[in-house]
Amino acid sequence: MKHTLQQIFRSPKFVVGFSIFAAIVLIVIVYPIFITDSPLGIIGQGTFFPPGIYVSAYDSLGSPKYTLNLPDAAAKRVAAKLGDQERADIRDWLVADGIPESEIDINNTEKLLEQWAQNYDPNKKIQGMTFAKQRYYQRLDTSLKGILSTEGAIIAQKNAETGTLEESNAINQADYVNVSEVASVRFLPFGTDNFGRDVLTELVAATRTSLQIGLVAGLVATLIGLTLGLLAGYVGGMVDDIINFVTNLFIVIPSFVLLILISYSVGQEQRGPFLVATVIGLTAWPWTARAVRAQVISLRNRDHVNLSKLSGHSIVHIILTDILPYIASYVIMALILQISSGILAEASLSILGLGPKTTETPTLGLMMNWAMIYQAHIQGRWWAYFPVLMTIALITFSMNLMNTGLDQVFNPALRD
Amino acid sequence: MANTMLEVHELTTKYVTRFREDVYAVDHVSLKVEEGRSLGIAGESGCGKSTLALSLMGYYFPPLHYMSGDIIIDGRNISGMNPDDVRKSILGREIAYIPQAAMNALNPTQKIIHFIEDVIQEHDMYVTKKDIYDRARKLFETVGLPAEVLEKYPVELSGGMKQRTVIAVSVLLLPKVLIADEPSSALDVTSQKMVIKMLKQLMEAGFISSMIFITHELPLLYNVTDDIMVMYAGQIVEKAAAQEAVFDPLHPYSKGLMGSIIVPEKGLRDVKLTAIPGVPPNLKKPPMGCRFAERCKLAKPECRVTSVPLRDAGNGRTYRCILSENELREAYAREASQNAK
Amino acid sequence: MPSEKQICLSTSGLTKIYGFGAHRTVAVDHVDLKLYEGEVVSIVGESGSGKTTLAKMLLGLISSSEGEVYFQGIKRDISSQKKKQEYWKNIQAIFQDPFSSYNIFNKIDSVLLDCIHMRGGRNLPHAKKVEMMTEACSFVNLKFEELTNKYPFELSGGQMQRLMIARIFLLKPKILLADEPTSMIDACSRATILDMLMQLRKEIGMTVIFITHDIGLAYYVSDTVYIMEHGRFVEFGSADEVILQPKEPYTQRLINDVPKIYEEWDLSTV
Amino acid sequence: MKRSSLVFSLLVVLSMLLAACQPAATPTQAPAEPAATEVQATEAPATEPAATEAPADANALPRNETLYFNGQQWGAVACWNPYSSSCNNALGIAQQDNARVTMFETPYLYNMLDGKVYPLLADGPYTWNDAQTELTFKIKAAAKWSDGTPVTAEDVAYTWASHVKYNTPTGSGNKDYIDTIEAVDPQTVVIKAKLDADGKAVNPLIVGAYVSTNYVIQKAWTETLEARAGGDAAKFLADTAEDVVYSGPYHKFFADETKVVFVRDDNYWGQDASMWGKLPAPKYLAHTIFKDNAAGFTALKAGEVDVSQQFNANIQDLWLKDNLPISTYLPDAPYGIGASLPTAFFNLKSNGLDNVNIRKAIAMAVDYDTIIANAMTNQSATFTQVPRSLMNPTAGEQAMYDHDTVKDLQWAGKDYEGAKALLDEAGAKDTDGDGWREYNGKKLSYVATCPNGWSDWQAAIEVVAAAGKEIGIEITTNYPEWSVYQTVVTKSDAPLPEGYDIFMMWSDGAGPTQPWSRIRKLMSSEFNGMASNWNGNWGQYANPAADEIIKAIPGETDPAKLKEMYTELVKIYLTDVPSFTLMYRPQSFHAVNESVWTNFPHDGDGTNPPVPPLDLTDGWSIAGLYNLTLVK
Amino acid sequence: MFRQSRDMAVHYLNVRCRVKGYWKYFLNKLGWFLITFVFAFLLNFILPRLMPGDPVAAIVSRLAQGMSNASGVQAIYQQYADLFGTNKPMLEQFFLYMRNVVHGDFGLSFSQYPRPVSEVLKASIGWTIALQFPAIIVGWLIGNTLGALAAYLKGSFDKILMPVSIFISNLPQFGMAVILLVVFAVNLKWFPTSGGYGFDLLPSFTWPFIWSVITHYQLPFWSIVLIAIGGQAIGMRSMAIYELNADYVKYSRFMGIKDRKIIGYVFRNAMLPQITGLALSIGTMVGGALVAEIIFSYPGLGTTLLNGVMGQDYPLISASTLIITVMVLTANFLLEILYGIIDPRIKAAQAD
Repeated sequence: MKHTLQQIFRSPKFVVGFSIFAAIVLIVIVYPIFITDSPLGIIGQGTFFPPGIYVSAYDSLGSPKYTLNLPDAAAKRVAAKLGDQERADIRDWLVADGIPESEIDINNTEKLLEQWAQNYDPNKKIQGMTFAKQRYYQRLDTSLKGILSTEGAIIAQKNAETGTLEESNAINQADYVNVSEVASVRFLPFGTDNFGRDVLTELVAATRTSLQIGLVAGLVATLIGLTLGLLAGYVGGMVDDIINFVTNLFIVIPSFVLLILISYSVGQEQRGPFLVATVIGLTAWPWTARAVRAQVISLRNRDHVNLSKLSGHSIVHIILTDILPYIASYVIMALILQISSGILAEASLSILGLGPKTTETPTLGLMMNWAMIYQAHIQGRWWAYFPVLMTIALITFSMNLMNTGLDQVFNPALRD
Repeated sequence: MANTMLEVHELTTKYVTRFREDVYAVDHVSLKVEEGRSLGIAGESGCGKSTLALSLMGYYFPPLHYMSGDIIIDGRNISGMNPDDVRKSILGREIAYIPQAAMNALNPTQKIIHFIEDVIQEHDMYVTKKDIYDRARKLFETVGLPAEVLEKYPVELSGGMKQRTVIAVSVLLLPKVLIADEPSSALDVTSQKMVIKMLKQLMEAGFISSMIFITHELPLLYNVTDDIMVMYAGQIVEKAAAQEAVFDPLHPYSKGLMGSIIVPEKGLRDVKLTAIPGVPPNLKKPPMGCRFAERCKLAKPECRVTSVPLRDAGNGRTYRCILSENELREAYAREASQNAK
Repeated sequence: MPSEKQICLSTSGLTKIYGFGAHRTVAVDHVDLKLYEGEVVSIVGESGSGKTTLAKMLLGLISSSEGEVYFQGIKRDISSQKKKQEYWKNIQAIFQDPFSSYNIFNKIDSVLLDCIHMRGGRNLPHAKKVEMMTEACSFVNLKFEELTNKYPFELSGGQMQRLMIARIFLLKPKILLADEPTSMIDACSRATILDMLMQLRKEIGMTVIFITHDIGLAYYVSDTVYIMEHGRFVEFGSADEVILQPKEPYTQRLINDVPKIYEEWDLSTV
Repeated sequence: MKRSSLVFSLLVVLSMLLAACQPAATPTQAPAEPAATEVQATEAPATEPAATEAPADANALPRNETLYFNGQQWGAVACWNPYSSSCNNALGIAQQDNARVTMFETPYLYNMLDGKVYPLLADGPYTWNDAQTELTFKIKAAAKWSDGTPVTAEDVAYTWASHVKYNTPTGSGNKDYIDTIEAVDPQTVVIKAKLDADGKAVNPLIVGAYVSTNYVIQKAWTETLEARAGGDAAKFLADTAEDVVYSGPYHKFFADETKVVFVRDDNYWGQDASMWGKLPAPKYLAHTIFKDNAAGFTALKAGEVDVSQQFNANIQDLWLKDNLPISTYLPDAPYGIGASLPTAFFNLKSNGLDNVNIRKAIAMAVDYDTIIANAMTNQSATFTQVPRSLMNPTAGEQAMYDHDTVKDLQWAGKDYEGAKALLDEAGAKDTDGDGWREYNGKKLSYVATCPNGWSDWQAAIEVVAAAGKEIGIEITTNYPEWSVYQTVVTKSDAPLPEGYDIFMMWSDGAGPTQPWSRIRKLMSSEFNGMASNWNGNWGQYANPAADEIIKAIPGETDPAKLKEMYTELVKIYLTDVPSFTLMYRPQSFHAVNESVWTNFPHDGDGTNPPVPPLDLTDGWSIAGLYNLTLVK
Repeated sequence: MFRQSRDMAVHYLNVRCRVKGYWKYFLNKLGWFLITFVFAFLLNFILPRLMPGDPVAAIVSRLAQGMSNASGVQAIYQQYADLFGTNKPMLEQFFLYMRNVVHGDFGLSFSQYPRPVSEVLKASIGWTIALQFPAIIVGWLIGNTLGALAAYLKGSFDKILMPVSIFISNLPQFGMAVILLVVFAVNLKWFPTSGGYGFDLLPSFTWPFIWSVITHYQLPFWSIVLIAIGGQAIGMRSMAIYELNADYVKYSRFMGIKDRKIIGYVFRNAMLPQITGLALSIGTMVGGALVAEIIFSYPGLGTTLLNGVMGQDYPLISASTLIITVMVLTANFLLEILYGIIDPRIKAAQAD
């Protein structure tokens, strides 16, 4: 046993796979200890906040202010709103308005803005200009207001009694706050999703659920497959013929079709993660059954089994001690494959909206499904779906890698 | 004196296990086979017989590695040659090989004739398919194989037939040396006999100039080859003419080996079979002295520390023991008389 | 001479058919066999002759399609696990491949312990068990202390097969079925195994059935030889009779085709 | 040597891969090339010269002659039969409040922006007799069928007769209100309303709506169809009607699993000065069949869609981030005109939900701003902008009730303290200290539900559930499949089962009978007891006072009186809280891409009457098709 | 052992012709094919009908929106329940179904009423076949080539390429589709994002249209291919390593045959069992490919089936799952037949 383990851990493939998998499991276990937020808690009003550090704007008003005279601050401020594109657009509008192009210098910010302020009329219709463009200029006009101002901003609060605004604070352009001194800061490494939930927290919880689903699906499939495979292989005869027939039948009929039909038949309200896992397991057993059966048949006539019989051991004893240990490595490999394909199956089902119901915990597939429904992939909100995809891929990849490693250890023909 | 077809000088090869351990399975082996003669190699499993057979081909691929020594075929030293040249000009043409379990030696999805085409075209690119077919049919008819076999797939042939086909294919290019590694051990006795008969015919008809035959079945070896070489733990321990090797072995190991022969012949039931206790040494760490010393009844303390060279006993006979011929014979006689009591 | 002895094991019309329809094969075809107590019998056949199937039927490891097995003149009943266990106290086996005869996951002593337990020694004190095992091991020239806590793959083939004999030593069955016990063993160790078997037989008065393809071996060890071809016995009789003066053409061919060393091996007769 | 040859073969494989990618690396430029081969007119009506039908390239739709839609047609067209409502022919057939008039036409067009109807096939406004029992209108003399024959009053009458005869949805839906439709002369139609015991029309409002919601179908063709069906109603409705005669400006050009294309009828009668005076701008109307919103959204982004009627999350990104020439009706959130009120219904028989205070507490605690921001990505007015009532956010409806009267009853949401106070008042307190309140000794625990896959609703329901937690009421969510959900919810002849304590359904949008019809469906008890209730009031609320007002409104013509009645209904609704609106939803989503076409309707576009943002196909919005111009 | 039960199946069918070799193999496979078909047929009928909810109500819901009168809705409900026969006993429905299917009539679609199911399927099946089978075959070919190369070249090729292809094939199918979509269609704009052909084209046999079909084909195609590669490569690598250790390789080498030629033998021999592997995994692959179709809005059975499921369209679900199953079974059958023809071992195994 120890020897085998040593051998296994000498296989680089297994070690890499195991490390990835262990890291994922570790994160899943450790993360909730530190971040105790509910994974389904809606914290954002709005969808898909990009990843980053969120500093409470309100709290930052009250935080100690530091004056930093950074030379390029003003330039940056202007550049953020008045880039090359905007300058060219302004020129276009001005030209369309009848100002000779020669009089426009798009690099002279002050002059350009002055010309703009003087000439721009939001209600003026320019021939051939689309409505979208008109609105663009209106927005541009608004955003450019006060862009060159050197004054600070005044914060006023409403007097509850008189209803008048009273200055409570003023901010200069050179005022800065230190993020660590702002009372409320939240780091969202993967931003938020369409529900305004913290993607990372959700992802960790989803990974856990998906791993559980995979585990249950894998165990169900392996248990059924193992039982049937053992029965078919060891008992043989008619039992074998029947089991084998059913196994082959289920191998040929596309399991995904079955999965869709069964999942739908079950109905969403019944579809807890556990049930979905069981259904996946119920459609995935034939491969294991087949592998086990083949192994058992080759073992059944081995002399050590015969000898065990001659030593008066019962069938149960023989299966447990003379058959199972021999196929254990295959069964473990099959289990690993079943777990990873269970995770994939859940994800695929969820994409179709046939996955587990959302109410209590997220799953990787559901996260993916929601991101797709809210078009995260098309709108470039990579943080809502890409980490999910990568997690799925890493889990299945690590498991397959472990499996390949194991295969090389247990299957001498594959040793290089 | 006849031409020397194969001469091997101090050949040492090793194979590397999965755990990167070196196993010296052929350790400074020298041998010589003359034209028209056959040499048998005997020994227990794990003694290096098969590795020797592979090593003699002069073409190495992992896990087998060439270490030192020379292989000279008909005067041509092939051990320094570029492997690709060996493959092109030596393999199949100068030296041919019949593998252990020849049943599986043919590509299952290829018709025999197509394999023959591949083999011949590898050495002669310009020969036409028709010529190849004619040549193969002629050969097959000569060795008593039906020509239909050529158009068949290996799976359609019986085990004995397959084996004989492999032999026929191996001698297609009239090799100077044929190395047969247990070619008949997986066959029933009748097929085995046919295979042996065929090999003998091939030798007689000159299809092959010389042969090395490897088996653990001593009675078979006795009937097939002119000389017998006994291998133990990667080394040659004795070489003698077949008659002498079987009935008058010198080396204690050979003696034990020959004493364990069982044949269904009169008198067998009265013979007491000899047994050699113990197991061969681990070749990853071979003992420094005589490799047989651990199991030898006649071993002396110095056997375990000094390596023993091969000794010449005349008539081309050699053995590897510190005891002289006479000492050995005496010891055997003593033992026999003890048993008789 | 054998007729004076008691019949130990016999069969009538024992048959085994595998498969059905187009795949129907008759492995053993109405075999009648009589074994006398204390006798050494060889069943000789080439591969595919049905000898191993016959052996398994005799052992009760597979059921027969037709025919009966009689043990000590009484029809054998192995319908339940318990009855099987009873039967197996009387008949035991040594198999061809020592490497596959062991459960590689169990330590070696478990094989011997099983035997003690089977002979009703489950409740013996540990020391007693060790003593019995040590005795069995020393019978086959093995040191029990060196074997404890070892796994089968740490032994050589010869050692493993010897341990199998030690097992028989502990079990002391009436009949031992040895299915090619030496074919995977090197020639030098073969003698040891055979010697031990014969000695054991003498000691506990077993009947020994050798299943072998090696006609020489059969001749060497047995009193009676059965020649088997295509599931049937083609010839049987005392070893000298069958081997030295075979009557049936099949037997003659078989003996003729085996390489000899004392007589000439006639290559022309193929 | 051998190694290099293997490396070579690897390179071959790789280059194969690359080669396979390469051809596609150049984008499709196919349509630009005028590769005129064979003319493949799928359908060329016999009466018209085929030449006008053939596009320059039979295989391609010239981009600058085609207007592309998305979001209406989901799946292949099943038939062209205007009597059937299951043709899945979204671009062609939709008899609804804002009837789709691309292929078939209604006598009048409803304009949701000003609430008025404008004549289409009809000539001038319709008139009621004094008793409000007979509605009369004339058919335009210029109105013609596609086969060239004039549209007559007889066609209108026969259409109604067929609807009744074959029990079509239109027939069975209106026969309780319309008695007969008669052709007085070839131009004049009289609709006689069904009368109640008092001799008054049962519902003049619905009778009036008929003329703008239902098509006129040619009598001659209907007779052909009848002959084909042999009087069998099922056959009559299942007929694919490829030969149908229509009066509208467009008809079938091509349809398969991937798209539907309509082509303009250049002989369309509407180019007569008495109607539009010209033909609509696009020669083709095409609707690619997308599998989901994401695909439709991508196409809109890529300029493959001109008019998008689907929910596009975060639509503003298209112009703010991607700088695309895409715009919506309004420049800023909510981007469109809300018309319907997706509503959460209470199961009024659940423990605690029979208490109005608990209902109201839940409704007050819900964070509507989050629903609107997250579920609708701000494409709904907030309840601060448009305070809750029974009216949709259009100006017309908003003016129909007295805002000040109900001001104190309207809540904006997320009012946890107020909700808690109400709960305490109702006697729902946490007595066992588990954090959840009890009422009548039982924990307040509800299931909030909506159909699975209806993503914006699901998102909204999640927020509702979150509100429960804030006020000590356990609310879990559940999303049954639609097939199950609808069976349960529409069964109004029995109490709702467990798991349906708070559930979402739709409400009516904008139309000629609104807001009356919407209010009726939200509050009227007339639907209670129906085994299959597809109308509304699924929470089975009953209030005789409300019922009475609802019944009275259709017959009322005095605007002041009406306002009073509507205000009263709003008051009852906000007091009793039988259900609560979660957001506003537009009648149609309306986003346009101006990369090819421009001059789409938008807020303040100067059209008079204003063209509503209804995809340029529904009701008065079809006028927009005549205003389109190509981008220069 | 797989064969054994197929044999049984054949015997139950009383196919006892005394045929030799290949014919026997063929009949075995055919018998197995037919029996599987019967079971699949049964499952296809039963499973969709176990779904909860009332399909007729769903149709009525579409019709009844905007209807303000109560009795009207009731009447329509009854009308459609009668039409679809959902109120008949299950057994009667089954026999009716069976009779119709024999005549090639799958009934009317519930969700796309009044379209017949056969018409709905006719429109989508071609797309699926044209997409999936070439993709699966190409994936198989590339995967096998890579696997064999990995087995032969070992070293860095094996150590880098294999993990990469394993990683790729461990992406979920939809994940691969999404990534390709985002990278090549949305960002790089090399390929169109959705549909089977250009949004501005109509089907015809002209170059622009065919070209458009080809460009639209690429992403869905490669999303299936890339996923298929990894699994096949792993399988092939194992098979090839196994074959490389076979006796005939050693013998061929010693007969002086070039390594390249030997690799040819090994490829061929390792490839043959992979054909059975392909046959068996087609079922799994098709499932994943259906999801890929959905992501790319590619016309085909994937979306048809999904719409059927969502619309509770029994006839459509039954028919499309039946068609998928039949397609998979047929592909299976054809592959096995092909296998029997090109692998001489089969003939020999059957002849004894």
